[in-house]
Amino acid sequence: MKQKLYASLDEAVADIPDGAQIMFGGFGGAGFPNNLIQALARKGTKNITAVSNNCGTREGELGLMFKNNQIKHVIASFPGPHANYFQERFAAKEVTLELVPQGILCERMRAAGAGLQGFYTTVGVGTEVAEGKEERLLEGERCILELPIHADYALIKAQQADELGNLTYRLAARNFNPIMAMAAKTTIAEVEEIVPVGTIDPEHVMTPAIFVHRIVQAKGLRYAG
Amino acid sequence: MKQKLYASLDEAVADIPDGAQIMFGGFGGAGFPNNLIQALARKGTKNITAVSNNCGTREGELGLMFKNNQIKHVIASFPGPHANYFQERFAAKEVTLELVPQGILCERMRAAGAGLQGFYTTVGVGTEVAEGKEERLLEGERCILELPIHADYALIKAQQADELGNLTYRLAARNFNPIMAMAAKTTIAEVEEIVPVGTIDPEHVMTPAIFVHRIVQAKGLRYAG
Amino acid sequence: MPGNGIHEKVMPGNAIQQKVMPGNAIQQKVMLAKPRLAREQIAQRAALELPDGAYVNLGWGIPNLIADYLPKEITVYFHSENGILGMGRRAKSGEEDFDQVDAMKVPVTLIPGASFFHQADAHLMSRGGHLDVAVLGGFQVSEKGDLSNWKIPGAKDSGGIGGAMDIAAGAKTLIVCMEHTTKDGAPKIVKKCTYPLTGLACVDTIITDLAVIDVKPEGLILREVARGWTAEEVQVLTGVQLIVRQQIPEMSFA
Amino acid sequence: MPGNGIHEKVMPGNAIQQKVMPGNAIQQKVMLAKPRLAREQIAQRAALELPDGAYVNLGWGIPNLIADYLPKEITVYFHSENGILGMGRRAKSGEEDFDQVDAMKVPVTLIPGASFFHQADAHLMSRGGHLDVAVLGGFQVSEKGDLSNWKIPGAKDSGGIGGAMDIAAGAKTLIVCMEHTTKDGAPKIVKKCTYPLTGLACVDTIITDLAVIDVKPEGLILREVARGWTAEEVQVLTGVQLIVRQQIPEMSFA
Repeated sequence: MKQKLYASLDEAVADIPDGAQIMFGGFGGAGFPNNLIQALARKGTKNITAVSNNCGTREGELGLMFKNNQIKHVIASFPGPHANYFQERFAAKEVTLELVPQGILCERMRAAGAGLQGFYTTVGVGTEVAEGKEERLLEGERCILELPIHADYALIKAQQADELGNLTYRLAARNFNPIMAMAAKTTIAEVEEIVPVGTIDPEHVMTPAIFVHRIVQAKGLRYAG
Repeated sequence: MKQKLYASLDEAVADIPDGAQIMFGGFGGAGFPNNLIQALARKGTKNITAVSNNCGTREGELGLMFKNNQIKHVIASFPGPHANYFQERFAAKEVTLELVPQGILCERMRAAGAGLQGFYTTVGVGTEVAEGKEERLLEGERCILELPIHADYALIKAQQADELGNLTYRLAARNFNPIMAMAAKTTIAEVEEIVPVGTIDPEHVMTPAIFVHRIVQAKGLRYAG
Repeated sequence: MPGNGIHEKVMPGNAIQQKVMPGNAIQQKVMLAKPRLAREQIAQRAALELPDGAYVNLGWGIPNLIADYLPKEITVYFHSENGILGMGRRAKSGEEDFDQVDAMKVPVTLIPGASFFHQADAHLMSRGGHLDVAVLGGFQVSEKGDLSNWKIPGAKDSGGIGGAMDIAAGAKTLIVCMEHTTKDGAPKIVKKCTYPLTGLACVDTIITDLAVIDVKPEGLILREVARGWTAEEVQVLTGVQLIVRQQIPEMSFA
Repeated sequence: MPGNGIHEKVMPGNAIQQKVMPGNAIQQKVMLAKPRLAREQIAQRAALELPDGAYVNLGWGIPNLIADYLPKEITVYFHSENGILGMGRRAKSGEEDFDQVDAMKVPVTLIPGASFFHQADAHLMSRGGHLDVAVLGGFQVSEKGDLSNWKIPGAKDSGGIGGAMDIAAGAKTLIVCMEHTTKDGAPKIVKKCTYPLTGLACVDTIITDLAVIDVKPEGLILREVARGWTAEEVQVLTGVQLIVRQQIPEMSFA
């Protein structure tokens, strides 16, 4: 049977090619796959399209990816007040940005995970977000069509994993991680702790193993902003 | 502050008017709000549009509603092999049916709960389910447009509730209940047990209190098929 | 292989309406009298299609028997559309918990590492391409891999779709297990489905009481035949021309 | 009330481009020098709008101060778009857990009965009409209740939307807390927003350092004015004609 457990962070990201579309979990400093991000920096994958709520906090989180110029395009909701490496590259037009309302970012990723081909929403109608999008009336409301966001990889952070890939998240470090796990072709989870199969109560599994393809334990950087 | 706790099943359903659109949780005998259904039978609400996976098991579950001729239209996925009261009324054209693929039933309810106005799916393309629905190509695939299913009330079954309305479900009795809780204007939960606020671990709440409007303890009928 | 003499025996398009084909009525009668595999054997053969570690959904009917025939050396994670991943065997008498049932309402056990989730997430797994294999029952499969499995034309009751359409739309590999013909002898593998459809071009492999057949862009490829049957005999009971690329081996069960 | 002499003082449509209005420049100068409410007082006033038992989301800026001013006798359940319902006060030094932060990255406590969930469910709550009240900051609000609050025109950085558009689309009641004018004295309550929009016709109530104003189908209704201010004076600093239906009471804080 295919083993999901990886011995090192570097092995877990070793096959991520240039040009990959990658989702990165985390919000507000919590639940970022900081150790996988560092491994991806070591690997040096270029021309990444990143999907992430923010664009890093100084050198922390995605900041390192922008500092190293590994990202060419980012789909984000709130680049953030301390995303200086991103903002520099953005001002220099070295990186392009698609700005998406936060809930719609979640729903577009969820649509990809759920095998839905698009959805209508009132969110963003009449705003810059609606530019270039189909608009129509549905249920008496002006709506725009939003399309799924897929990814080749999702790098996520969880608290516990069993060896099958069942995950739990701690407190508000859950945030985007379970959604991205569902949306990517290959989901790579860095976790605080690996527990024996059967340890996590089946009722309390937060991401079922079916969505998780690689697991690596990382005791390093928990917060990196 | 508005009290969510109701003293009796009858009080919990007392205001449900004729013609209401009502979701009923449950699947495969598990997680049915059997006691609320009995209260609704006593109340005698008529001309209900029901949204439910199945159409009852003999007199059990929704069977009672069909036996009493309280339902005029049902949106369901799998009426079921023992839905004899439904099948009789259906054959007599006393009740109409919209048959929906099970996952699409979930998604249409979720769309209502999530404030989305519709979505595209490949599910059902080229089948009877697609009749009368808009079809288009998206992401290279033939898709049909599915619209949200709203409800005035959801009758659901949970294991534990605290007095604020946080819910847990037991094993596979979860099924449709959390989705319906999100989709209805008024969600009424019958529960096995009411526990003090703070008893349910915040990480293990399965339906957050914001989706639950009425709670009633019911020690009666757990399985009714 | 085209040109191997099988062509002439192909049943024309709509086999349902003309249950007994004039051209080969005698031959067909003989075929219908021959012993076929039992439902359990179809399930047993289908079990071999499940890769180790696969996430698998089993539908109603024959597919539901597959779990009993899994090779011991592999682990498969069974998915149930009511919100279970990692179902084990059926519960024995006395250990049933009616809050822990499969999609057929049967109390089941769990294997270690199982999980529960709500029904929207369960179908998300089916529809979103997360299941490695799904096995459904079938009334008809067309040569393009269209599936009909939820409603018999003319039936008076409502029918019921359940999770089949989501699974048909999303599973990475869809296997259909069914009898090769109806009780009346009409082929269930047909040019074009005449029963209400479940999904278009969704079936990858058909396992019947006579054969294993793969649905490929170039057509239906006969992979195995049941013991005591020849490719030519299977063709007689099939509504579509089968592609025979090699000496066809006997259906294996281990 | 129309015809009460306020009409003449209405600022024309695009107040941003002509910051000082020729007609009432002197009057405006006087107004701009008068003391106004502090940000904390705007928050304190807004706190009174929250009903007991309400599910509430507080945005960045002034709204984030509201939690400190809740009347003691009411309980409000604060929602955070990163997946918390039932946030309590900010964590004190030493009790911070950086996995338990609000949408502003500030470590918070929980109240009993809190819950965690993933971010899609968090925004589902906002967008799906489950929040009773949301309070956002604003750059501009139009007379139709359009809101601009996420990007300053001409800014070189990327801007950021966050959860505001989902909230604007879905909250049952949307309150905007902001200063009544820009630092340059231009009205932030305008005929038509000139800043990038967050949502159309979404604002229900505007609470500023000068007034409480309700957005109704018939127009902007002045409900309260800050101590020391008259309806006429507030009108001078407002880019839209306000409807004054009664003797306007002073803004209350308890």
